[in-house]
Amino acid sequence: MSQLLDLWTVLAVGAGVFFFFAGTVGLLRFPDTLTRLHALTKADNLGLGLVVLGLLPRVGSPLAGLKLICVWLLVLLASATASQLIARVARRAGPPA
Amino acid sequence: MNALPAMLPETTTAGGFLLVLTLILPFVGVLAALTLGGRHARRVAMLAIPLGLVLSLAIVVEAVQTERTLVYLLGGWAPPLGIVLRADGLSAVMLLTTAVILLAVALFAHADFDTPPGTREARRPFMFWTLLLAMWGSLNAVFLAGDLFTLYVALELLGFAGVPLVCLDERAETLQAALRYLLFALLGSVLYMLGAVLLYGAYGTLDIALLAGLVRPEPAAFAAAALMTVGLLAKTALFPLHLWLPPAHAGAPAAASAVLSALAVKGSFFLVIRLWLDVMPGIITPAAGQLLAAFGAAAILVGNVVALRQKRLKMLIAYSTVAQIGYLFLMFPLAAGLSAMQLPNDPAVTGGLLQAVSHATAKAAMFMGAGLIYATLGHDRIADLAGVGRQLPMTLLAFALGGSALVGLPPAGGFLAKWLLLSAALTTGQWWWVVVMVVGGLLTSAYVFIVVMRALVTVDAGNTPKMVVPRHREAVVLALASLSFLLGLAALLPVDIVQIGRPQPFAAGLP
Amino acid sequence: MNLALLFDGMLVVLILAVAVWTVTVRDSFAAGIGYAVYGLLLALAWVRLAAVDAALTEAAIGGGLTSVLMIRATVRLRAGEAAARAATPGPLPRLLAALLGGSVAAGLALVVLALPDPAPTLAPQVAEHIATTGLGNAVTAVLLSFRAIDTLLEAVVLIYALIAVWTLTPDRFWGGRPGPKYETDPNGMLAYLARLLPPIGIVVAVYVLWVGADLPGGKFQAGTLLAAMWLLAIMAGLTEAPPISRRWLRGVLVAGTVVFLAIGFAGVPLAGAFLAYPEGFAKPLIVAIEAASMLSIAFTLALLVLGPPERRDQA
Amino acid sequence: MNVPTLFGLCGAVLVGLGLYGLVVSPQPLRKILAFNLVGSGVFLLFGVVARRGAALGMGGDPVPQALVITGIVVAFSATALAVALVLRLHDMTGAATLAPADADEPPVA
Repeated sequence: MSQLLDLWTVLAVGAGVFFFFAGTVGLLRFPDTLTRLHALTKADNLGLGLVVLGLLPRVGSPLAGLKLICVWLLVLLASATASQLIARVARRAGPPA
Repeated sequence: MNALPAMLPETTTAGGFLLVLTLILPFVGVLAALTLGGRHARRVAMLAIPLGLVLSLAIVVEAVQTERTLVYLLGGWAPPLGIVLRADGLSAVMLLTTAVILLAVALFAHADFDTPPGTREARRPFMFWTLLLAMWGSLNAVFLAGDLFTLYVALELLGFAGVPLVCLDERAETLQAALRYLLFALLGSVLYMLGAVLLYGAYGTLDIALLAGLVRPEPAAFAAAALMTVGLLAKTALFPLHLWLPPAHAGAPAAASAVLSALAVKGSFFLVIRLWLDVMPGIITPAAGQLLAAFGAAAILVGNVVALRQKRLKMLIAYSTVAQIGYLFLMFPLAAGLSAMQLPNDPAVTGGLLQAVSHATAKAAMFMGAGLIYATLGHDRIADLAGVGRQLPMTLLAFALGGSALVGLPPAGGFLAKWLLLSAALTTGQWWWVVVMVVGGLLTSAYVFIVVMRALVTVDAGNTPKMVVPRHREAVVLALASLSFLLGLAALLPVDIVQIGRPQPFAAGLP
Repeated sequence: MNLALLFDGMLVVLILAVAVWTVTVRDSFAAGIGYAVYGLLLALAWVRLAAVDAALTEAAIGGGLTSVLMIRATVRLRAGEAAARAATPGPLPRLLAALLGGSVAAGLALVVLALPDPAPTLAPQVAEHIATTGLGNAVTAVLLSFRAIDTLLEAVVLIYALIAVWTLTPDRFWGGRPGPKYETDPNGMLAYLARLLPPIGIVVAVYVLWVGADLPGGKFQAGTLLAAMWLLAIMAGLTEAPPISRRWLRGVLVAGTVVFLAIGFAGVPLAGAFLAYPEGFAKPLIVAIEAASMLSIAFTLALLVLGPPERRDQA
Repeated sequence: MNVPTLFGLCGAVLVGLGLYGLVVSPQPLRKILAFNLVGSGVFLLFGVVARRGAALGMGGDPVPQALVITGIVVAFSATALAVALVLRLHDMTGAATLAPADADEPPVA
């Protein structure tokens, strides 16, 4: 059982890290603000979510697990808002000449 | 493992609670002024400052009677875990000086910083009185704290109180001066803090008395001494780190300039004394003392020469501060020299501190005098001072007395200070400092003379004053200047207050 | 162990790289962003140094509030940016500055390498006396019992800084409201966030304050959180910064220090010294001080970020 | 090389880097940022001192850890004041440097 949980952690965190990596590459390589945002929000939220899911079986108490999930939700909320604000500014400024 | 020296743990002494009251009173004043607001700020200040004067007098009396350092263990915790407040002779003298000067400044500024009728709260008066209390609180913390980190916080307080005093008047140049002052102050305190960090890393305590017994000549201690000294010099405006001072001090309102020039720079200077004489006397080499005094000598010469070339009275007085700060640093090689000769270093230490007190009183009087001249004439151009002697006789007399105190004519405090320093220089064979002091004195007398002569010229034409200054404001300035002029009589006192609680001469010094 | 060292090595390289970028990048706005990243990385370093309290403070204040302050300022200074860049010193001053910085860094590195082993520490003394405070968090015990005067003076520092900032108010705006009036879409995303987040933030802040007695946390971290929530509501246009002349505001600003002083002086007759706590009552008194200070700290920090009043108080 | 020493060296470099920035940046805002770098380097060194003093189950000497918290708050206050000054100066003169008065004088430090 514990080996199964270990395997789950390795897989989930590994996948999360992959999404982080992909998001970072996207941030650096994509041509304009909107596509970069796309890379960031999609990949980061998924990445963080997978990391949290992977760590969940390893926490000591249900409270600690709840805290982890709260962290994920708060980050989702904050990054959604921030990207929306950035996107609005980018749209108002128009596409780069 | 934690090799603290085998000394008896300190305990709270009789009168120790006075230190707590002296430390907290100004802060309570700041809080009260902020909460009550408006014209209450001035009332709070006028109430708290005399009370503080009484407290500091009580501390001096207690120290003289018991002939030992007053100590208070905060929270009942002894160092190294806890923090103590200590008041030795040096602290007691500085506390008293601060209270006296603040009282004079408060009386002088009473009319200037009045909330206009019909307003509940006006920025300038409200902030002036609050900041005056704030400055006082930070100085008291500097003089009383026995812990290097508490002193760091106190230094920051000093900067936060001083910077806004500089730009009380909304002008671009005062804001610029304030910004530069702040940057220097921040750089100074961060370097000081870095030194304290290294000392804790090496010795595991921040308490001054414990460190004194632990510090050994090794890299951490040398680095700490260098960093802390440079940081404090930037805050004290010792040449060549002095450039922020003249515009900052000259641009402030007269009462604020008086506080800044007389007291604010003395806070960091006081810490240099603490550091060099109390925390790490064993590792300060004679060459370091000579170097510090060389900067002091350069400050004396450059400051005085530049002062001579100023066209505005307030700038002249501000540059004179640069020079007078230089004198303060002559005490270090002399004290080290005396210690090296197995002689008590009292003359140098007392001389240095007396110079600080003498300059504080004289300079506060001179800045306030310049403020009255500005108010009367509507300008402070030195070339156009004619007629001031007739309009403001007491102020001019005060200026002359303060000037003679700076020059060092007997019986001024400056005379006694320079006498002690000169004799220490001759005893230790360091004649070059004698030359510096004599040349500096000549230059100082030149610009004091020029100002007084210009002001004594009478004009027949109808030179109507912009504003008639009430006599009592002149009287305050004259009283402070006279105090400075008569300070030399301190030599007649039965005890040398400064020496109370100082380590025995032979324990310190070189091996 | 080696894996840990590898991780730490990468972290150090990253921190230094971001720091270099922050100093050298041409655009000040970018430097502000860089500093935010730097603050967060530094918070990681604090975790690696087993100083979680410091990590929380660094993340909240260094990474959070300082960056907000900086980024807001760079936006306002945009206009003068090009002119300022032209004043960049030439190669020789830069070389001298590099020599200065380099030699200080080298000297410090030598001192770090020469620090005594075993290191002197006060941890045993703290462990010996912490029982008298009833606290589980040694850092809180140091801040509020052994070295309470530092914490008291620090509260005064915050008040001094706010007084200093307010001194910069233009005379015509004295008593007015700090910061610009934020107009945002009341149905927009930011307003939505500003309605949703503060209740959560307040709960978290109270939690951080409460556990601070025994676990990492305390009034600074909690106060910063509250300040952030308030700033969010202000910047989303949901509420306005209060006029600085308000009595209640002044009262809240000094409340923490007043409570601290009152309990400190009560210690003189009850516990034998200023800032001492009567036996058995240390923990509740400390929590009381922390709770009052949290509010004062929150308001002071937020007002420090907002700066001096910039407009009259229209009722 | 152990972990505290590594971060200690990092702190030393940060102090040096910050001092460099303090001297060469013409904009006061960048000087303030550099000052914050110096400050955080100093605090990091203090954290290293704390970590080295770990004993009796404590991950570090709590005294320096507590002082760092105080220090961070003090540094923030200083930054807030400095930024307010810069902005006020800018509003009044439109200047974004200390240059006019600096022209004939050496820079800070």
